[in-house]
Amino acid sequence: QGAKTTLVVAAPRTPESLDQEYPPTEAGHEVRRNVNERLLAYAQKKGDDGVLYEDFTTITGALAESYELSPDKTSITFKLRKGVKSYRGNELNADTVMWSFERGWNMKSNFHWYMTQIFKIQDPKAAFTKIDDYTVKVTIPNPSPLLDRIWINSDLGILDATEVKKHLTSDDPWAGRWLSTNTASFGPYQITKYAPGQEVVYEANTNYWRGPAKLTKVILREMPTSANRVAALQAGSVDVAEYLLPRELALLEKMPGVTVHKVFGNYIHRVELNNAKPPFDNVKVRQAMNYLVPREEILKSVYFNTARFTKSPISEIYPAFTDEYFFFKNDPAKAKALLAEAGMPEGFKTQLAYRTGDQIEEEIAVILKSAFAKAGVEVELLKMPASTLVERYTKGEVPMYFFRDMAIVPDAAYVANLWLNSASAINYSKFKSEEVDQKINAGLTSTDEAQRVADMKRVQQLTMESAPWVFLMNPGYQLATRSNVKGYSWYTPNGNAFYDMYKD
Amino acid sequence: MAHFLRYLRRHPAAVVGLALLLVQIIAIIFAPWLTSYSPVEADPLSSLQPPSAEHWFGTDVSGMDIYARVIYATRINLLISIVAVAFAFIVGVPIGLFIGFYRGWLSSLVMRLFDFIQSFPVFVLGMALVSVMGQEIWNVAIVLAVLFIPMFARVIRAEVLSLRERPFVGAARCSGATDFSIMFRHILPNALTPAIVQISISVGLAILLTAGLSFVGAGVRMPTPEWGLMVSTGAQQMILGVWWVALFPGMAIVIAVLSFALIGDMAKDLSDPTTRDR
Amino acid sequence: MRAPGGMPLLSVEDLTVDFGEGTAKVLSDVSFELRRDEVLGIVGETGAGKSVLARALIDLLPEGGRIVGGDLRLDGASILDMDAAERRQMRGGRIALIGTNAKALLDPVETVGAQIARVLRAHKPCSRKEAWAAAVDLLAQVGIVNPERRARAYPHQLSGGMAQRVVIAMAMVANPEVVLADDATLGLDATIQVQVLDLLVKRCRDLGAGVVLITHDLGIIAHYCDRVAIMKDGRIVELDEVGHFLEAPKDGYSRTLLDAAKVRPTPRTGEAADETGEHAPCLLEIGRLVKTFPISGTTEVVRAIDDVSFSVRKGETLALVGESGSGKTTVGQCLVRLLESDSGGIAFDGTDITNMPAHQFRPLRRRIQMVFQEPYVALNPRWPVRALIGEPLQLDPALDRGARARRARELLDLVHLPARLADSYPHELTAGEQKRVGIARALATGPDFVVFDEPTTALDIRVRAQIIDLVRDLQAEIGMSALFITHDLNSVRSLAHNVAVMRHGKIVEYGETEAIFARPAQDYTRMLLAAELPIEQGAAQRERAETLRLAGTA
Amino acid sequence: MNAARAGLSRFWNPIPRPLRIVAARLAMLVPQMFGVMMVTFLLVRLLPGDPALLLLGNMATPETIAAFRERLGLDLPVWDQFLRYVWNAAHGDLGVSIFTSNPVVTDLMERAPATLELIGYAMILTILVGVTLAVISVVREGGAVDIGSRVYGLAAGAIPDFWIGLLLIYFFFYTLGWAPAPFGRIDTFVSPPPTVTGFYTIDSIIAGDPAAFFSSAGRLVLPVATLAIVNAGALMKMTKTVFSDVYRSDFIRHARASGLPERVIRRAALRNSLPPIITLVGFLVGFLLGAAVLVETIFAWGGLGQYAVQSVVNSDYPALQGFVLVAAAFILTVYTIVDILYELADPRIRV
Ligand SMILES: Nc1ncnc2c1ncn2[C@@H]1O[C@H](COP(=O)(O)OP(=O)(O)OP(=O)(O)O)[C@@H](O)[C@H]1O
Ligand SMILES: Nc1ncnc2c1ncn2[C@@H]1O[C@H](COP(=O)(O)OP(=O)(O)OP(=O)(O)O)[C@@H](O)[C@H]1O
Ligand SMILES: [Mg+2]
Ligand SMILES: [Mg+2]
Repeated sequence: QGAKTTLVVAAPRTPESLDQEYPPTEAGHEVRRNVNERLLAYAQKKGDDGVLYEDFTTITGALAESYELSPDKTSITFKLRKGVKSYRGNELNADTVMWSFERGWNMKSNFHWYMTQIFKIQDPKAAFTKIDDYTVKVTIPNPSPLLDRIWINSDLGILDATEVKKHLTSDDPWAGRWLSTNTASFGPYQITKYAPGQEVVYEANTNYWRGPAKLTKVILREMPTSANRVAALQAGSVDVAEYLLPRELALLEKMPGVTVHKVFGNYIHRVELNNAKPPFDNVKVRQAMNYLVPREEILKSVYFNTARFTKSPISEIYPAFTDEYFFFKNDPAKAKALLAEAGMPEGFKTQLAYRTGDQIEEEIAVILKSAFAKAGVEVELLKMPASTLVERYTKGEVPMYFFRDMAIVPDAAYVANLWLNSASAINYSKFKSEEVDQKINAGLTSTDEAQRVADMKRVQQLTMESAPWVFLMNPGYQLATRSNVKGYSWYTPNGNAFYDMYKD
Repeated sequence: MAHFLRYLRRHPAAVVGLALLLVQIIAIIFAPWLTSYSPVEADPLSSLQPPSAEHWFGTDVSGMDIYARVIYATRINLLISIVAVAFAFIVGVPIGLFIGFYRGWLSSLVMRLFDFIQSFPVFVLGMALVSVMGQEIWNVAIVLAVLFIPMFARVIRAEVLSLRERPFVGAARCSGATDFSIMFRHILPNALTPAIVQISISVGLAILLTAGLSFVGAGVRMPTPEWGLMVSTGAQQMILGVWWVALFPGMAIVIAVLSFALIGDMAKDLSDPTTRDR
Repeated sequence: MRAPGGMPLLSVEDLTVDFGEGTAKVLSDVSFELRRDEVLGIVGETGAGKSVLARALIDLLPEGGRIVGGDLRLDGASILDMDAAERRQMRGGRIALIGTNAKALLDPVETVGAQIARVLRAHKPCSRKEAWAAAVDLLAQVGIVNPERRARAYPHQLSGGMAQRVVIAMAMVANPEVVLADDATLGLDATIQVQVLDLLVKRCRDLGAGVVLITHDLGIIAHYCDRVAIMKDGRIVELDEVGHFLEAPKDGYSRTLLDAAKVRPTPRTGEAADETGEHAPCLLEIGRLVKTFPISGTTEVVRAIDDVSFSVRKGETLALVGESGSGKTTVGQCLVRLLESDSGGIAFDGTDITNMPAHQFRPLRRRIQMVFQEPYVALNPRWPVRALIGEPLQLDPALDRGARARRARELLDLVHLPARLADSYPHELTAGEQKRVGIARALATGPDFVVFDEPTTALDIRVRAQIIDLVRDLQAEIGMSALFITHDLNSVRSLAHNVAVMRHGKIVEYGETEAIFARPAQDYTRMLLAAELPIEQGAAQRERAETLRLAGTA
Repeated sequence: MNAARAGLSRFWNPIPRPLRIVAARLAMLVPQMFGVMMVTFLLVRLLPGDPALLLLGNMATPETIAAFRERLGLDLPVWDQFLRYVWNAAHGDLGVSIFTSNPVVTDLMERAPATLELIGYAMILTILVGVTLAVISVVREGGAVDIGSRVYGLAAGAIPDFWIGLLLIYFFFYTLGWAPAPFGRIDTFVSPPPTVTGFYTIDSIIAGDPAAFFSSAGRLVLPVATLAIVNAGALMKMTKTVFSDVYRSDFIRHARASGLPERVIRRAALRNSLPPIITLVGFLVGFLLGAAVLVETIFAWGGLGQYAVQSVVNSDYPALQGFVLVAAAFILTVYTIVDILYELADPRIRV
């Protein structure tokens, strides 16, 4: 019964919340991608590997049929598509969009962050205007090269305002509570069952503007242990297994009936160092650490060649990326020399923290511990719950910690701004370089593309030289499916877009 | 000594227990001589190798030699368990003795407190406590000790409650024994048998709990050689057919706990003059 | 009623039992016959094999025990040839066993009525209801008042005597042909013991069943049995009619046994008169002592000692007698301050010790000591004899370690214990030896006053006599005062100057030993005295023996 | 004082014994629960890790963090937080899980049946195996079962449940392929039966859905076996001690001497061993709940145990607090029931 139109997915965890204003997580991004339709999208192109990718050079309309940027890039006008209906049959119009903006602004979370931090909007009244029933305009104080791209982000979906408004209460004027466990938007799917920690059921939106999805039902089961997901896929109990370990993927690849899709995406996995405190305030020490990493071995034994060395702080698939400044080899002698220059020929004691339950980090940590020991750097491994880890590195209390992140906007300045700008809240490594800051700030407002690219190359060069992190791997994104599952596609937030998939 | 030898001749199980304990003691003392591998040295290129002449028990995901880790882990596991139990014994026994011997509001209060502690699922409480205090070896030991103190106190108290009504206590008092002497010289030796049995049960339980805590990631940290942690790293592989990573440390746990169970039985019999010649 | 003579009801031929290859024979070549309507007594010291014999008869030897020779015939048919089902039917159905300590023989979580009914239904096909009715009926017959209600009681709600009746009812319910009573009345009060035995023997006689009465008490033999078998070391050394045995035991061992039981030494009043005359100073004075115990779960209390006053002079021995539960032990324990009395006063040698703080009283303990009722439980099982005896010596600060060791050796000598026992633990001693250790402990500090709490109960006839001799000798040697608590009126006569009779916590009669024995003033005292079975055949029994002989069946 | 007691007992004593037992026990439950709440509260509050930071993650500004903390009540003094907690808990509100955004009560209720089904069957199997082995090995002392069970008894107490679970998975899933893949309570392609009891096996029978029944029963086999293998040994050993004491006691010997059939004797002996066995079984339930934490993790069971582990990993205060509280309440309830049964089973106990 409908086995061909039903997809069962084994996921490490169910989304924490269905609200797009909830802090971004991988599971959350997947929901947003499948449920919340946005105004704009990238055009799609098929890669050599048969995977559908986003074409970062071409932005097309989604809910907005078309859009118009002012030449100085200070305003964008969306022409909404007519006749677009939500899962519940409510039609899209300018009011819907305006209410979504209003909610986003007032929730003071993700939407608010983009608008204030990237666009520097101060006054929402002036920024968001309804031109007519199908036209909406956003005006920003300064020019921004990202003015169009941002609207592709999965946290900026347009909500089915008519439906959401039914669930407003006086103490919850923006339906924060209702939307954390329910969905209402114009995307290809709607979540009809949300049992956190157990399962999530997606059902196709028959009114979807691109036509209803081929998979009419997607069941996402939580299976925290990756080996269980492997076993389930192997046994044919699920069609798709997300976030498997490279070792398991290597095993599955050899198995009949299973296909492993591999993408070199935007993840960067590194060990961040606290650049503000000794010993890592010394660039020589930081470089020494980078010389001690046995990258080849980690690539082989942990990543099974599914990853690539991190050769730049910018994701390798993003425009302006360059690997020409990467010069670190596994060279303990050089590392020792650097440590000696830094006045620590005997090495030192330090700590490396990783998240509870993260198998890869634990494996790398064990390898690094041995590797660092070669230059007398004695590392104590600290495993801690994610919350503790975040708290401690936010306060600068851990000297070294694993950090795996991706920036979903494919723009080097945006990425660099997040991680390397000394003003950024998530520059947890406290890296500070006047020149880098200045180049990033210029890149965020300049509209001269060539200059931006040149600036970003310089930023990459400076970063590699000052080694604020221990550069490890770009792990890519992989998905294992039964072989009859086709149509795999990849988007910057990773996760899966079920709309593109089908079964034969 | 004569009792002991005679006892061993009649109870082969006790001999097995002692032999297993001896194996562990050898592992503790001679670990560096028993293997040339380091228990914490990762060798990423030889990860997950099946048992072979080179790696007797195979290697784990980080390429560490499982045999070396199993041997070295004896130190950690036994250390944690014995320290925890010793602490619990030293604290719990006098508490049990006092709350059994003197009955008053303080005794009732202490008992209620123990009731509380014991009405939590031991494992979950342990998990929570270790998370609170941080994953240090000593913290694991302290948490276990805290969990075990009520057990010892209770066992002793139950014995004391019945012993203090026994006529020999009255007889001792008539012979001029003081409260202290009655408690420690008359009652304690008689109450000790169950506490001694409890020691071995507790050491076993401590090994199991430490392993369980590490298994769910609430025990000692990587790459400390600890059996539960090792089983935990092997757990993932087991489903995929890699059996050796979890098998050997698990067997080590079984051997350790078993030896203490057997020795506990022996201690029980030997500590009681009415049974030691049986 | 009586079956015609000829084939014996039960015959035992050369029965030999041991506990596994190479172990000593516990029974060797035991032979006897039991006729219908006959009561056969078996006596012998502890470990003689009496219980093993009884268990062999119902084919229930303790684990490891096995019959290695001889035969058992019930009505001519060999028990050993029966199959399992027949044996089960035979047990309880044809041969019933009544054991010691009835309370322990009853299932604690089942009503007694149901337990009796259960036995009946195991042997006779009948409905649950009929069985219950039969059980209630039988309870009435064994003299239980209000049987319907009692049938619904659980064993713990019954007194020892009542429990014993229930066990008798259980034994009788299937109308067995042979009843084996193994020390069935041990531990019961003398008064109750007589009632129970009367009842048992009467029931059996009514039914014409044969009875084997195993006991330590020659009084019981004399009073109830037709014939008696004397056992020693697994053999029957003598088997004779009771009358003949009492007059002239043939075997040497039988004779010592009978002599020991008959010990009735001359009263002591005369010889001790000079020291204990009216003018001798009072050592201990008890005035209006009261001690209550709360009954748990209720607001009521037991008045274990209810306004008791008496005094003991220097050198005097006062016997405290009375039925079980009358408060004797409680009095003793109040004197040595193991129990705090509720009101009243205790003065020792002129000092009031009633409310003296424990640390002040402690030095006085050298002078007041107690010998405990149960020897084994009053000795710390983890201590060797040497340490046990040495413990009270620590009360004497003048003694150093060496002196204490010397004194401990002397004490062993004093109570006639071999020196090699010094390193033994209590469980390695016999009951008599344990008693001696207890006495040695009490005497260690050379006390002025000793409470002896039932020093002779639960002992063999011979051992009992030895202990009484020991106490007597010691008193003569050391000349202390004593409170002698006992059930055993025999020993009272041989030890005490004065007697106090206790009942329900009160002293109902007090006076010189001879006077009380000769002219008891109270009914209660008379009853106590009557319950003691003298070791001579009662008139009725003698008559019966005569008739039997005339009938030619003996 | 005495008068009060007398007055009390006038009302107390005429109440039928079973009711008295139940009432006395239930009255004790209230202060115990209060104590338990205090301990859970303090314990969990001491956990390190700031959930606000973790949750708001990369994009949080100090103001949003503050607002978030306020919403969770994390900024109040501890004492206030506790009073709020007790008040809310008394009204069935254990807070909202930070990670599932669901009320903790809802989360727990959803997961409880999974765990209860698991430990329920495990308990039944444990009792059956443990008591049967104990009885047989006492009745046929020295027989094959006796010797086998002695070895088992020693080994069982020494085997870590998580390890045995893994071995079972290796043999029955990986090597032999007999068992279903070790995750969840029911095959992903089989839809769970409509909830009546929450026990899939029972619900599927009620719904008349054989596919669901066999799927859920099949998945129960390994985890239940794991728990039973580990725990039956302990129960067996203790039952054996109790039962053999009773079986060799005087009244059983007397029953045999009275010619009662062995069947009746065994039943009487078992009935007499019942009070201590009941206590043991009660302890075992508590123990199983702890063991379930490990076994559920291995079998991805999706019950309370897994929820607990994840709440520790995620510093999910309300969830962890809720779990520990519910677990303690559950165990207290079990102990209470055990005490009641114990007192009912043994007429000697006065109440
Ligand atoms: N289960 C057993 N195993 C080995 N020996 C036993 C066992 N039961 C009894 N005996 C031995 O059999 C002998 C006779 O014991 P039995 O109990 O028949 O004595 P008794 O005459 O009944 O003594 P008492 O008067 O104390 O009841 C004793 O020496 C005892 O050691
Ligand atoms: N600790 C106690 N708690 C409650 N009641 C007690 C306690 N000790 C004794 N009694 C009660 O006090 C009464 C007297 O007991 P005591 O032991 O003094 O009798 P006894 O004359 O020594 O009896 P026996 O001859 O059986 O030794 C009994 O009714 C007994 O039940
Ligand atoms: Mg006997
Ligand atoms: Mg007494």
